[in-house]
Amino acid sequence: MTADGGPELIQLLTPEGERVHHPEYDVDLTPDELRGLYRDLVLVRRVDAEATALQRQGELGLWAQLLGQEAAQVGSGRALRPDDFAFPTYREHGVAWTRDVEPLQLLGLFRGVTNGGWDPHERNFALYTIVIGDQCLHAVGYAMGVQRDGGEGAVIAYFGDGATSQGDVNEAFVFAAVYNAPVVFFCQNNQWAISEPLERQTRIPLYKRAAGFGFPGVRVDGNDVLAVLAVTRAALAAAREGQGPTLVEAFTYRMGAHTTSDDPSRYRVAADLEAWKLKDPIERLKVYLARSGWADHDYFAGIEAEAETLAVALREDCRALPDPAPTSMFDHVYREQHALVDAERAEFSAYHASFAGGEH
Amino acid sequence: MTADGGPELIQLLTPEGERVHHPEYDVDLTPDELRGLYRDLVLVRRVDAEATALQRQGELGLWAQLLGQEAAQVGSGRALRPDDFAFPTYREHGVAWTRDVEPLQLLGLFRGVTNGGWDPHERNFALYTIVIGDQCLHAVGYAMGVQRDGGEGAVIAYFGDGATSQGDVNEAFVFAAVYNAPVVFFCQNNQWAISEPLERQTRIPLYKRAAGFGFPGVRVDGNDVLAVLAVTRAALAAAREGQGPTLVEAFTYRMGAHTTSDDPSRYRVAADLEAWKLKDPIERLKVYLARSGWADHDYFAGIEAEAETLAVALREDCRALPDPAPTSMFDHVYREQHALVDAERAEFSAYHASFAGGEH
Amino acid sequence: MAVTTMAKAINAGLRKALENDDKVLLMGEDIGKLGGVFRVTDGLQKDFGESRVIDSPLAESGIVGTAVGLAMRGFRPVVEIQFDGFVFPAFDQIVTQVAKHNARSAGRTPMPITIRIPYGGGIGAVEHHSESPEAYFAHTPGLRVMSPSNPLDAFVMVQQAIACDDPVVFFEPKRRYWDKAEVDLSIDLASMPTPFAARVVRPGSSVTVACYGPMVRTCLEAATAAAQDGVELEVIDLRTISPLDVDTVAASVRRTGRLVVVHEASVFLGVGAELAARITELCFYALEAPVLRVGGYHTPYPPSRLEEDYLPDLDRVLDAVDRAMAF
Amino acid sequence: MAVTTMAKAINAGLRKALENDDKVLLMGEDIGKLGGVFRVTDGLQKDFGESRVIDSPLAESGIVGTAVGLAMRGFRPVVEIQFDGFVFPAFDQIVTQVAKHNARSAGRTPMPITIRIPYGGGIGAVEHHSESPEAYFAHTPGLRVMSPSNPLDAFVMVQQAIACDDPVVFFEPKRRYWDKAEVDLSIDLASMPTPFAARVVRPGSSVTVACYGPMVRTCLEAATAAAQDGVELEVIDLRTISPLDVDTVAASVRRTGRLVVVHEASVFLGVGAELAARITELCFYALEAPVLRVGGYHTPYPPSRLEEDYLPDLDRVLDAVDRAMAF
Ligand SMILES: Cc1ncc(C[n+]2csc(CCOP(=O)(O)OP(=O)(O)O)c2C)c(N)n1
Ligand SMILES: Cc1ncc(C[n+]2csc(CCOP(=O)(O)OP(=O)(O)O)c2C)c(N)n1
Ligand SMILES: [Mg+2]
Ligand SMILES: [Mg+2]
Repeated sequence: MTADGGPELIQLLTPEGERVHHPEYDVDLTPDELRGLYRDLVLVRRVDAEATALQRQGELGLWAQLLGQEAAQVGSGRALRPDDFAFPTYREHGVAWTRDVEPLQLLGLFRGVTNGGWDPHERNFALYTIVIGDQCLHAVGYAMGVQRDGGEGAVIAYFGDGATSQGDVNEAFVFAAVYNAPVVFFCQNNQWAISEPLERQTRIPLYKRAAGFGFPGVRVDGNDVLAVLAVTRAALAAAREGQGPTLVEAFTYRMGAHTTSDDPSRYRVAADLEAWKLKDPIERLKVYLARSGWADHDYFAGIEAEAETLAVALREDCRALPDPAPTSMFDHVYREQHALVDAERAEFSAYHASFAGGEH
Repeated sequence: MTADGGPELIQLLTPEGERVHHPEYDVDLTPDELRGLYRDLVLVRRVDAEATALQRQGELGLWAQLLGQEAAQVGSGRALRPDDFAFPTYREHGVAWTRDVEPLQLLGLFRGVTNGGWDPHERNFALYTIVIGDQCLHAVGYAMGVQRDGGEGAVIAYFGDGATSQGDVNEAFVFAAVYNAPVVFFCQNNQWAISEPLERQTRIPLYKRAAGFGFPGVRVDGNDVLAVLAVTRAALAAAREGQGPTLVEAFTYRMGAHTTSDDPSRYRVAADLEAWKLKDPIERLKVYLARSGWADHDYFAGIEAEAETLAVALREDCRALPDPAPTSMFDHVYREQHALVDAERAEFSAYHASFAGGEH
Repeated sequence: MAVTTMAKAINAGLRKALENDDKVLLMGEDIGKLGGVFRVTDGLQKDFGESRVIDSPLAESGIVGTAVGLAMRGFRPVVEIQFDGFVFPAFDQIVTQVAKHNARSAGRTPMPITIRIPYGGGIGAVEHHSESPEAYFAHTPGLRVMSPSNPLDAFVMVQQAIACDDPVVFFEPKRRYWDKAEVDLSIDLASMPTPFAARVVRPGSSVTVACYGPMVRTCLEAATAAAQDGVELEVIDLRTISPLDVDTVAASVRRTGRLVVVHEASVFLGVGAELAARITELCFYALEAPVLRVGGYHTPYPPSRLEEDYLPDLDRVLDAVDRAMAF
Repeated sequence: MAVTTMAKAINAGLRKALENDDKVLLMGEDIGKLGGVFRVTDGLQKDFGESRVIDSPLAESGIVGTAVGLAMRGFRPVVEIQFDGFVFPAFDQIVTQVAKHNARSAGRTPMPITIRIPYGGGIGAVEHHSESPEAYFAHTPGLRVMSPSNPLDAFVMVQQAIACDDPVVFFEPKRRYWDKAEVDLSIDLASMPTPFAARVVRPGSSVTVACYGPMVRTCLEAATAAAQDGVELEVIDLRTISPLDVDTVAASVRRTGRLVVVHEASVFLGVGAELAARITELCFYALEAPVLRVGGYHTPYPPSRLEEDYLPDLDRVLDAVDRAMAF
């Protein structure tokens, strides 16, 4: 498989920051909107870097970095309308940003103070899903619900290249095709599933999987925020118009480790990373903005400063995140009365009270 | 989806018994071989009819008829070499026949005297698999084993149109493609999964699924034993030669009920059945043999007589099938000593001895 | 008041649920035109349409996984797993998502999903069609597990399961689908007892026998037989396995001093193990014999010609009763 | 004799198995170059090649399902499930095929498959990385379930599991991967005791404490603490959960009259339930208190900041011991 994504790769902004055109896809953005995307990319990368640092400092148990995937996430996230609904994996911090989920809310799960962190309905952004592939079926089911209650929105399911091997993801393709569900399958092909290269999951480009199920698949340059925006917008529009599912393969690269517990030096060569650095999603937009005269040094400096402020606040807020009350683990196991859980909660409280009472 | 299989349908013998030619696929069979196939088809259909009758008479708890799928099964089964290995569903009685599995051995499972019935290694024919799709992964694993121990054979996995929706079947496609395993995925698309028409499983022809995983898929007239033989031979040869998996969609029709407990009148119209009767797999070969002067009335009568003898013997042998010894249920749970099973077997025997002893 | 089979009673319960709440959806394999392989959904697609009574692709994980998404969108999916042995492809979605989502979301995304599973043996079926996997689900926090034993309970409990805001795995004793009883279809749900309480279905003073689903009838028959020998069995229909109503059982055991637990599932780590452990803890001084268990053996479900040897029956229940009395 | 961690001991055991039987294969996610997320397979692909140490696609059902086919072809697959919470997509293949195939084929197609699963909590991980699903597998006839508690047992038992002609679900207590002990890598397997027998790891007369895997160390620490108050705990490492060596536990309980069972898994229908039921039946007159159980609560595994509150620890074990003594 071609490392450069091959001729089928949809691109609107080259790695060199050159605006190119594509017969099928285009976006017409104002300088303001372009600066907005640039701001998103920079702030999201900064949040990611800060979270990584917080993990190193022991404030988080783990962090899954998005480094390198900012354009795939911001571009697709910004293509969403308010009433669209997104189903993320555990790495969609950039999409969360576009759904106005507070960066701090993303940290709770990784700090170990919650298994969730935000209200999915408030942001139309489901909780992170750690078990690979499960959320793709949830997205299709949600989309089937939209078909039934006359909703306007479309649904987008995020998953990785490794996830495409899971039965659930392929069943999601089957259900979406059969019911013509308004869902976009957004696969971030970052070339790796922890230590396994793409070749361990497929021998042909992933976007072609869709044809086998009877719906369109496209491969977009995942480091080109404009192309991702254009392609995802089109796919969402098609879903809303009753044309059913589309698979979008965002061809990108995991610049960092799989998570903060991972050590990529054991399984991949530095050269690849270097090659991909030249395709950095932020750099190319910066060059384009500068060349076009839509942003100058002061503007860029301003964004850097904003990012720094954001990071500082995040760091402090994270440190201030309180541990949950021990008895909270019993709180939402069931919504209705459950004798066993009630009894265990009571025992638990009595047992801990006994320490307070100095009995032990 | 076109009811006639569409232009992509590979055919060598028309429903009218006319021998036609195909640019890619052909078979060159002697009259003897052609008569052999005819005999297979007739005997297999007769065995199936007898088993259905035995169920009606209460000798079997259930029977899954193959009526209408004889050519798909005999054609693919006769394409196998001795050292090839086949993984069936619960309906592959015709394939079993080509692997020299005694018809009687097929009845045990449906009579409830065993959950298996034959030695998979003796016949290179795995046990029937009832849980939809599971066997496709077994086939791929077996093929991975062949790759590792330098075996010569290829592997064939049988499954239905409904099974293509199962995660396991799609995972089998992934593993087979990634490891380039010597396996043929043989899907008998008989248009129905119990009461659900093909449209509930896919919106495009099933053979196209393969392209999504990066290997070839072909659609063959499943009622044309010559075409099925030719196509399956080619796919098996490709597998043996290291070209990896192929998906063969045998386009056919379930002429009978799903099983003897099913009532198709609740969900499908008689007209379809009538239309498919005109494409009967046996009739077309009979016409071809007769027209070509390779078989006459006496020959056909001889086969009918042989079929009748086979059926009579099967009926008697079935009635004579003994129930297993009650304690046999403890025999093969584990191969090595297991305290709990030993204790339960002892209790069981003591308990039943107590009745013999008239204690109760 | 009409005499109906359990299968028809569940059908009527599903119909009421579909009528009373337009967020209720049915999904499964062959539940539409065919009405399910046991006809439990007979006529429902015709009356409520294909968008509410949905024939699904042949994929159990897909059925349950899409039900999770439908629940997130505000629906109340009732999914049918065609047979007990076919629930396992959906196991991940059930234990990882259905069971945990309410807790994970701190109550923001409830999972009011009902998973209907015809279960148990005794119908002479082929492999995978006679299993009793209830313990797997009862061991899973976040799920509720119910199993009715008679047509009236089936009619009421299936509606209660659907109305419950927690996910319920609803085990239907398939061998009892054809059992008949009077069922008042106009009954007011609110007037019915909670499904989470066990019920003493036959009072007795000698030995307590706890059971559920298909074994209730078997144990009642055993009680009738025992009565002839002057042994009075108190038969308790647990009705729900999670939560397990231990108090009702304990109250009985405090009087009888003896308990026998009966189910079709393998004894090892079956529901009887949990009941034995809890009752022994609650009634330690009242017990005159250890809690005895009657159930399936530690073997796969055998070929149907042997199922009568595998399944608990009247004699095996009485044998355990004798052993309990002999202590 | 070398001091090794449990992780390295298992690695050495796998290496020996690969050396001694060329039918042994390893398959799983990231077990190749990476050596697994816990480095348990470190260096094995380099030394035995990609065709024997196989990085698989990301699909657990695929991993186990292909292992079934490999076993049919005469191989002895050892598959790794990356974490406890990720075994469920493979549940159907495990309970429907791996567990039943030998019986279905009347012994003609053995399933000598080992399924390695790092399990349990205590490492501050995110959701799905700290679960204890052993009871699901122990309830399944046809499977054997083991869990070593120390480096030497891990080294020996993983080889015994692979050599076993029955399928074994091998639960590795991940929080103990870094525990160190002397392990004689040249030890002769034949000279080692069967893995299916429990072991008294500390003799005592007051209360019997049965445990396995990660809880053995916890219980031994509790025993040390109890000894200071003159309470002598007899700690039994069950080592294998199916089959369960009840005789060793019963022999102990006949002396102590009291039993506490400890595991991380939820108590409800956990292994403790089965042990309590059996021991009560075997030692009814010897028991001076009901069997008490210490384990996880009936909740999903909580966020890691709460795991110390969820997991059994020295104090909870001692509390149960006190309660048992108070009877
Ligand atoms: C069912 C399941 N199996 C294994 C894992 C462990 N795991 C976590 S992330 C990961 C790799 C995922 O790769 P990919 O889908 O490409 O997503 P990426 O991490 O690259 O974004 C694995 C194997 C899991 N979370 N769930
Ligand atoms: C996992 C699973 N789910 C459901 C069933 C029940 N069932 C048995 S056959 C069948 C339909 C299979 O259709 P198809 O794959 O087309 O094969 P066919 O019966 O038409 O040959 C179903 C749903 C099953 N056996 N296994
Ligand atoms: Mg990836
Ligand atoms: Mg079919």
